[in-house]
Amino acid sequence: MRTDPGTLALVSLLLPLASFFVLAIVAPFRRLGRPAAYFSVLCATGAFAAAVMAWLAQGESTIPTLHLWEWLPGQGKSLATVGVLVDPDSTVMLMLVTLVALLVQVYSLGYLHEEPPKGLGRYYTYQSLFAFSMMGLVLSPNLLQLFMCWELVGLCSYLLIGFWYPKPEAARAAVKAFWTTKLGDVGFLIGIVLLWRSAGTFDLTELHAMVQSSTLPLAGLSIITFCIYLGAAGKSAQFPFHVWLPDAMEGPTPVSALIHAATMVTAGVYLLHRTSWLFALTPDVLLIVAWVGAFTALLAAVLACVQDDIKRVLAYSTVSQLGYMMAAIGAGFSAAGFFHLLTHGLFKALLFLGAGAVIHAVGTNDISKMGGLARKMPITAIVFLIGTLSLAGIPFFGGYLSKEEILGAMWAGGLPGPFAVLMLVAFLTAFYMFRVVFLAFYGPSHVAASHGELVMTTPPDEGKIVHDQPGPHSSHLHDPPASMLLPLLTLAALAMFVGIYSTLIGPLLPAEAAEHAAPGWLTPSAVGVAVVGILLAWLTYQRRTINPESLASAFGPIRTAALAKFWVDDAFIFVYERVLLTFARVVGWTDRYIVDGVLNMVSAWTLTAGDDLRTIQTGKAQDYVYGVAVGVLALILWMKLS
Amino acid sequence: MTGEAVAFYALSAMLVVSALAVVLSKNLFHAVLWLALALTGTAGIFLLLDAEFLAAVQLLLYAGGVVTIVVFAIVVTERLVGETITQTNRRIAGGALVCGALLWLLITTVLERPLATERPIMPDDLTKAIGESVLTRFVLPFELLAVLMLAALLGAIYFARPEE
Amino acid sequence: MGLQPFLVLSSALFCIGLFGVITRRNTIGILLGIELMLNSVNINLVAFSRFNGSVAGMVFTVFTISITVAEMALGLAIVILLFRVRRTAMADHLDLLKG
Amino acid sequence: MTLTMLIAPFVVLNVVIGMVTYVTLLERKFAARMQSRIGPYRVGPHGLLQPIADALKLMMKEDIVPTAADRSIYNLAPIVFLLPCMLIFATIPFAPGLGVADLNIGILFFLAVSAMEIVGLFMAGWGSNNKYALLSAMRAVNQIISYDLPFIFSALVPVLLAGSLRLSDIAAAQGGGYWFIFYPVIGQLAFLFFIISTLAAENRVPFDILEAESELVAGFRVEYSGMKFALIQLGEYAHVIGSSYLGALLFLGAWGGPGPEWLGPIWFTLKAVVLFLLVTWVRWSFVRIRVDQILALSWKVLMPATLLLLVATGMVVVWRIAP
Repeated sequence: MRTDPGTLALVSLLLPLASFFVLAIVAPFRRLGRPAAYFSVLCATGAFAAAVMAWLAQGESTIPTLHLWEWLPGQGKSLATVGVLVDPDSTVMLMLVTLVALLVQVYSLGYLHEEPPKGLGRYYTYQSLFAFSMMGLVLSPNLLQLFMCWELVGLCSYLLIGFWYPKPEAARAAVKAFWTTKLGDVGFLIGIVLLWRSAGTFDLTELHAMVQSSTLPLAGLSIITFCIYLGAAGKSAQFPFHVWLPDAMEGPTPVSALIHAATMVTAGVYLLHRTSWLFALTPDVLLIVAWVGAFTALLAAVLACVQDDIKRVLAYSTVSQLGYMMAAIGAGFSAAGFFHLLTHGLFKALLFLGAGAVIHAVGTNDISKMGGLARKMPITAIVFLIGTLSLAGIPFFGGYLSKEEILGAMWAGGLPGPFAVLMLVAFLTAFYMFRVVFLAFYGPSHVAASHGELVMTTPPDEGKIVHDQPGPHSSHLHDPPASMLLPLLTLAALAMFVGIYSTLIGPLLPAEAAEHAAPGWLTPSAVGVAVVGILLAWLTYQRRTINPESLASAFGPIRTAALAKFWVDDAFIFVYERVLLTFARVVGWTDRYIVDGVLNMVSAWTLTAGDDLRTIQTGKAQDYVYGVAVGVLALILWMKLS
Repeated sequence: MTGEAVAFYALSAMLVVSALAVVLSKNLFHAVLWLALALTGTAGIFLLLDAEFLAAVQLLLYAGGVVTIVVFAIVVTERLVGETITQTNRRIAGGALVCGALLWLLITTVLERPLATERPIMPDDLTKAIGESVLTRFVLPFELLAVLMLAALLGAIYFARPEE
Repeated sequence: MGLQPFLVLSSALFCIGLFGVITRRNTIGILLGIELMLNSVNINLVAFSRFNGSVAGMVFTVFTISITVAEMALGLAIVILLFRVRRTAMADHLDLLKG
Repeated sequence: MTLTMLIAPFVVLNVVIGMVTYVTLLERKFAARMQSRIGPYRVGPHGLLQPIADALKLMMKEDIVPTAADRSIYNLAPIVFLLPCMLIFATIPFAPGLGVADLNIGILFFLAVSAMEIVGLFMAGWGSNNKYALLSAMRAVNQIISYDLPFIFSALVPVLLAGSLRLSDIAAAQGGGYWFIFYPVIGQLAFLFFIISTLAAENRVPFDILEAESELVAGFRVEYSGMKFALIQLGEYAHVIGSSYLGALLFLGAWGGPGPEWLGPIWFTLKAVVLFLLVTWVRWSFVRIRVDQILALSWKVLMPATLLLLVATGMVVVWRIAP
């Protein structure tokens, strides 16, 4: 069918909005819980179908479709518009978003089955709002709408991280995520406004045209792009803003899969990809992007090696992969980063959902309290393994080609430093992921022994679920119900399909065709590095030929530092407590005693003067008229004499 | 002197005298009657200015309406007080000084300006012209006037309603 | 007859009305003074309108007259109300707005 | 200033005063017939000299001024009252081109001047310093204000139909026998409302509460005697006759009628007298109604009705012109 892709995208965009409004406004329906969830899932299905159709309708065409409505009328031309911009990139991204959103919503039906109806309704309301905001971000034709949706997804992230708000950690993590990303958003806003000042428009298409015709003033552009990059860094958890993402794992696991792995955190990458022609004008900023990306990737990978919490490992791996994408963009090959974004979205969602299934069954996040799960939960183990292999970049699996592309991009971009770092990260990635696999799914089981004490002493990591469930027991361990399994299998199949297709035939998307020629030794060495990592993990955690303790002591200082998260959080706390609070005290003192003092003095004078002057006010209208008459007289006299 | 000038000066004299009587008369009722005379004289001035319609409106609304309302007010308040309201002035010297100075300034200003002496030709039927511009160019103020009248009506009813 | 005599007449009426507003002790007397002032304004409007050859001034005179009637009705209602509440029509006694 | 401009008012004034005197006789005769009496019969043939005898009697009576009266106002009141009642005749054309001043705002002038009558009336009531007189004047003011609007609105219906405020234009628009009273529905309703509000504006029965003998003795003119009383009477009757002329002009085709053109004024006067007799008939047939009923009739019935009628007339006029 040859329907206009713009209309289809619009339908896709508005369905979750409709769902949100229905659930938000019709409170009794929302409080029913399950029916509300089914309604939301229905809308998400529709949105996904519309997104697929939009993608098909867009097809090979690279001509963007625009649907614009005037929002803020200005002089001559409208100041701001809202609408949708549909082109190959946004349709693919839209498809990813709607797909993961749909799968996560289906998955949550099983994952949150213990949730009371009221909470479930609230959860799906947030989910719908998030889907709408994310799609609005993806489709937005101008930076203003993009920023609004950007803030909306931030809000949804806050709401969903803090979904179990009675839990203090969750509430804290929500606030932390909100403030940390907000820090970057301020930069983003400044960047948009500065850009508007120099270019006079928010519209991406117009900006692109200006860049192509070289009419965009270059002066100060570096500051603008850097500011925009700040926003992207906040959202995409780049160093030093990465601290919020691991903490955000306090939210329900499906939320982590959707928001903090597949979609929202990649918004920064998406933004830079969208505006890559703008960044291309400022190579210095690109260099920063690349180095920060590579450094973030390394830092997060090291951190991931020492984590025992399965979700935190995944979170750090997300940060690390985001660093990959950013580095690719920094090297000037944003398409490679975008490609990795797509594949990563698939297999990272898969990993999170798989982890969620494990947590759901075992009742803890701690991998040292798992083990031997492969026999009890074979399907989960297989899909998790598929995800892990994808992440490690093994051929025939999802992340293989995209990772190669990024490494190739680094090389072709003439950045040997980051390239080396990323190679190291590839090794580390394979190592820490397989550490999780071997500890959790193979080896001796620690589940039965630990479960009683677990329930008694440790606070439940996943809120109500553990409370309400009878303590997980090894005999109860089994693969998750169909509603959770179906998304897992779908994602696994997709990851496999992408991997096989890209390994045998080449890039999936025509737009991602290799823009650079990678040297021949790249592929073998990258895969080799990953395999070495896997082997090391196997030897250490499966065969125990290498003692984990001795491995740890070999990297003693680094391990200590990593356990302390490299003191980044402490640095934030230090800045907050010492610098900000001290400054605030100084300002407070000045305000209280100097500013207020002057004001008090002035107000005291005013009061006295008012007391003295009020006797003039007789309250008699005639006296006032008399005064006015005298005033008019004086005025006329003055006019006559001057 | 033309007949028009004679009429004008006669009317002016009447107007000034009656206006002075309005502000100086000791008896409030007499002041109101003098005001009626002044308003009627103003209608005459309007006639001299070829504004027959305005003259008629002036008589109808002012001399009829305003005087009636004022008379009402006097009677109503007088009954409440139970004695004739005498009306005195205060601050006469100051008031006279200010008003006199203002008058002198105004008159000198008017006299030293070159002002029109010829009347331009206007449409034959001024009533029609007024009516047409009220419903075209000034239709918005006209509508607002209707709203104002309604508000004034409601306000007057509210204020003057019997005490509960 | 030019415009000047009309303006002089209206200035005189205006000042007399102002005098009344300033000096009268009785609230109704003040209202009468206001009437005089408005009346002089009307003369001004009509005179200017006639000597400028534009009908706008006359239209505004119609408006003024109507508004004056409304204002008068309201003003008298207030006077009557004041009378009921404060038992006086003397403007000197009405100083609730005193500072 | 031509001589005719001076002569015409003089002639009209005298004719009107003469007419008014004889109209009193007509009323007395008519009332007597309604009550199966003969009426004035002694002075002159069939009592035809009775009005003159009345006038002479009033002129010779002693002029009494109450001690407590506000003398200047008391003395001025009859004149102030009579003046507008006479002025209303200034704008009535008795035949094409035969009138004092055929103003282009004729009807408005008529309405404005007749509204000024209240001032004289109130002066009389106040100046007498008599409780009855003051009460009567208050009632009169009350009633006249209330009926001014229906009066104006109903008079505006012929104005709208004719498309002019000039009385001669309104009369001319009814040439050839198309009187506005024959205008379907609108004409009859407007005429009915006009008659009712005229009755009220003239303070005639059934709206004569201001001189209700049983309550207020003789109303606002209770203290007047002699010539001043005569002037007030003259004014009242002049007002009635003037209104009758206006009604005849607005609704009954003014001077239109069969016969040569010089018969026009006669026809006009005849129609006015018929209207006057209609009013007189009402006076001697109906009972007086209460104050609140009078006010309710005006504000609750006549006001909305005339307003609606005016709107309907406007629609008819627009519709008539549009196709």
